[in-house]
Amino acid sequence: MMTVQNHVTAMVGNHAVAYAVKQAKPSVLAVFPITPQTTMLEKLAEYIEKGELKAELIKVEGEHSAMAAVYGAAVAGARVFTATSSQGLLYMTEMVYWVGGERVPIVNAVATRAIAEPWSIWDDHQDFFSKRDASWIMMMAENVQDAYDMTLQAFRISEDKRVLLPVMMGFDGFILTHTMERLMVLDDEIVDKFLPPREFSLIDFKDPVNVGPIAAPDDYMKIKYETMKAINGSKAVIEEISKDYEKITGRKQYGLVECYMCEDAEYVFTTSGAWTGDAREAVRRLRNQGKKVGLLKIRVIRPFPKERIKEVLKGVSGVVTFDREYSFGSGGVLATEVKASLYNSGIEVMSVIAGIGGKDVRPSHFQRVMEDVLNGHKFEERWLNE
Amino acid sequence: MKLEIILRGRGGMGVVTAGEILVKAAVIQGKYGQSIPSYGGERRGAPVTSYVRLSDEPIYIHREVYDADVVGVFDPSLFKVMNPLENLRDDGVLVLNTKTPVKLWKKTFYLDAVEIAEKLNLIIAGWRLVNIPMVGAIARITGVSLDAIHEAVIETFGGKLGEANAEAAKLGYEMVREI
Amino acid sequence: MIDYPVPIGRPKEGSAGLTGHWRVIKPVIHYDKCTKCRLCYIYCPENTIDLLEGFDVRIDYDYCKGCGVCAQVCPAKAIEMFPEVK
Amino acid sequence: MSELVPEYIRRKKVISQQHFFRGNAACPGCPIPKELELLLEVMGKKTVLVVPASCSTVIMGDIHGSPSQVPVIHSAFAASAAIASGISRQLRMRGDDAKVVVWAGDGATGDIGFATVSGAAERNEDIIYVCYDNEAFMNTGIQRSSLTPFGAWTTTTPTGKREFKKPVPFIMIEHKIPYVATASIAYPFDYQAKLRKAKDIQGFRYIHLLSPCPPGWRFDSSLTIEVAKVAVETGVWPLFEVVNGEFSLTGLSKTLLDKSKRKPVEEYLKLQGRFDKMTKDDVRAFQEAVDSMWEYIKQLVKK
Repeated sequence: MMTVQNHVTAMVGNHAVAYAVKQAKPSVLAVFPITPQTTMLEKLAEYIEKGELKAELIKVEGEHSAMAAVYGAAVAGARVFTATSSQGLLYMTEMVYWVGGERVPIVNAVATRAIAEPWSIWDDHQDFFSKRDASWIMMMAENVQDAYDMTLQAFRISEDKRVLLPVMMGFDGFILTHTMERLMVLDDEIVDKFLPPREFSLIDFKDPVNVGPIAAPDDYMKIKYETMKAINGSKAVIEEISKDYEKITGRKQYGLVECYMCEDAEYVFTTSGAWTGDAREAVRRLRNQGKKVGLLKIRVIRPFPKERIKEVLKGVSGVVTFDREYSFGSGGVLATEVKASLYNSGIEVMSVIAGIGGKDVRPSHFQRVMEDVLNGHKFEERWLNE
Repeated sequence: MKLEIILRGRGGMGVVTAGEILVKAAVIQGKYGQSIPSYGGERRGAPVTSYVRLSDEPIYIHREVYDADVVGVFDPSLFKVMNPLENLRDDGVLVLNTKTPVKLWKKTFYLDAVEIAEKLNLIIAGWRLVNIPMVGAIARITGVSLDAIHEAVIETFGGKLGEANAEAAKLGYEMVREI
Repeated sequence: MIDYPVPIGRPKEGSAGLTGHWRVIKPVIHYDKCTKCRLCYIYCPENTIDLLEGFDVRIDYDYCKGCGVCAQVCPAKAIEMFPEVK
Repeated sequence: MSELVPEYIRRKKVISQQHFFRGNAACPGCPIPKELELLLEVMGKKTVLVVPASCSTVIMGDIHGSPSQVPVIHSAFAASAAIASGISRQLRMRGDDAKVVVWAGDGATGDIGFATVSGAAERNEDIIYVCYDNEAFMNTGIQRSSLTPFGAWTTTTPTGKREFKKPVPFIMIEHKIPYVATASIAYPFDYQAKLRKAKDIQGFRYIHLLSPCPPGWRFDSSLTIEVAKVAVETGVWPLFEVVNGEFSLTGLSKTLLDKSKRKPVEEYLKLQGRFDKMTKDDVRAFQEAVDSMWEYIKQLVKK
């Protein structure tokens, strides 16, 4: 084992992400405050005012402009960062698609939160998953450490010449943004090596180009075909960067998915986000009772790791997906996509919808659902709303 | 060690900060910690809760504490508006900030954190800052080292305020008594 | 050169093709009446009038869309509009 | 056709330079290419244009070629002032003294993008914002905007607009930005002088340029310059600039404070088919609105 140069501290999620951003040395940030992201913005403003981060922080008048401003800066060659949540993410939606279409490297941290109406400031994943078709790479953090690690990896992935796509990092509102946990942070020099300065600009006065003009139908579809290839190709890059990061931290990283106690499992939970930890706890307790259960954490939502899912779930009898968002008129998003990934495999997929709008979910909820399944109570879709 | 703690007070008392200092202290001691504030549209004066986990092993769970080993009540008047002892285990410990000690649980500890705050002039906008003396008291009961608390407090507040609060933690640590 | 996976346009005369084909009426300069005031050059909305040495002007018929502004602004009435015969 | 050009003319060398290439997709008689030509002549090659959804989106060409010889960053309808803010900040970070110019229509400026423009102005972003005002959503086929004048026909005001034009240049003055000016394509040297001044100032600079649209305003394409000129002569479109809060009229408008010097608005209205349906009362109301604007201008001049 190589000597690892990092040190242990404790931070809340918002500050851990802000710290990673500081270490990534972006030159332009544009952020508009929204609960529960706000304390991250405040921390970033503090870093800049104290001179710890040399960057322009554009205090825009709304999220649409936040994404627009970082787009402009990214086009001009800046490493950029923005962050939002819920209504803010919806408000910037036009620009989310815009930057995805233009394939500009941008990192957007989304403190996941339910969407109005009715008003809710609490956590679910409806906002984050609503952006799944915008040609962004999308990752979900499990804990504060993950949010820190992912933020640094996100910049690398986004700017990789083989990828060139914006990256959205989701981390659960309040549950991670405001939770303080033990955190290993890397030394600045290590981060500098992992993340060299960005070299790429679309503004060159010797080669003036027209960025994002009209494309006729043939051109347009060709561009989208290339984007499809790039985002699918990014799976390998994400795994590669994850391995690289593992080397500098000495901590196990999981590129696209993580399987926890899957080996001989008969039934497996599938989750994404902070409640993966609660599911982990449930699996531990069930294993202690001799039950053959496991957990599949989907770390990367886009590109959806269908091949890996099929591979790691080979041999299990069934999967219980937990969705914290819902595609109304269809079903839980993970459930639908896991089902599609397992097409023709004979593995049964059961869908649980829970935690919507911050509704309480504890390890015991996971436990109870799994016990029901093991007792033969199968279902297609079940809402934990009692 | 695997401890689950609930801290209860009112918005503006520094309940969340108290939880975070316990976590920082645990990490300084090489352990794991987690502080989850109750989240909502909190307002100054309204009841606030902070959940804390301290452990020798990584903490996976990201939920509130339902079965606490320790409950810290920062303001005795909370008993008039809620049951602060909800979710405290039968063999759990109550730590109470009060001038008039009453045995409200099998294991009840108390200290006069207001007096400590006044003594050290830890008063902001009319509020006596009772949170750090409470941290000291809870550290004593849970076995978190006073040195680690000292370091965490200095790191959090810095400067003169850090020194005063470190002293407050020490006094809380020393003055807490079982009824 | 900027190397980028999403196509980006580069500067080009005639980005919309030979726009002279759009023309239905054509401006013709009567050089005998031209006073070299250059108003047509200044006002031509499409920038299709070239300024030549000696301050003469010349219409670039490849791109002139035949709007008629030049004839309208010419104080000497030296530019006449003729229907295109095609 | 070449026989119409005498041999000695045919042989002569070109001494002028194209700053914005001909043969672009603008309608015949559309002043936008000329307005950009004049702008780029002043601004030079180290300029970035930010163009929101508008006629200019089409004029800027496609992925196979653009008339612009400086970088163009296309923008969503409401985003241009924000995109320009981002570009400007990064140029500052990389120590580049290039200029960022937003080239936006009236809809992107006064309607959907209004909050964005106002936000960038309040932050005093280092950008030049030019609104080329053709007084309606022309690219989508002539729908009214908040900058369409009273009485004007559009496809969404088939009997004439009942509301008055939003006074965006005056609203921008209230933002207390370092530079605000109006211009008209009929007065290219006045327009270029203002661009030159704006170029040398730091902060948010706003230029509002009246840009007649032959199909949208219903006049013959040969009359673009005439219409833009009469707009100034009748006082409908005052030429002014405000440098660090100091207001002054420019060009012909300097002489128009006295109402008797201004041509009646009918002369402007009758040139354009879009005002055909106006009644006598409407024309009177239009005239009164112009006169009251000039009363307001009088106060600004006195300050």
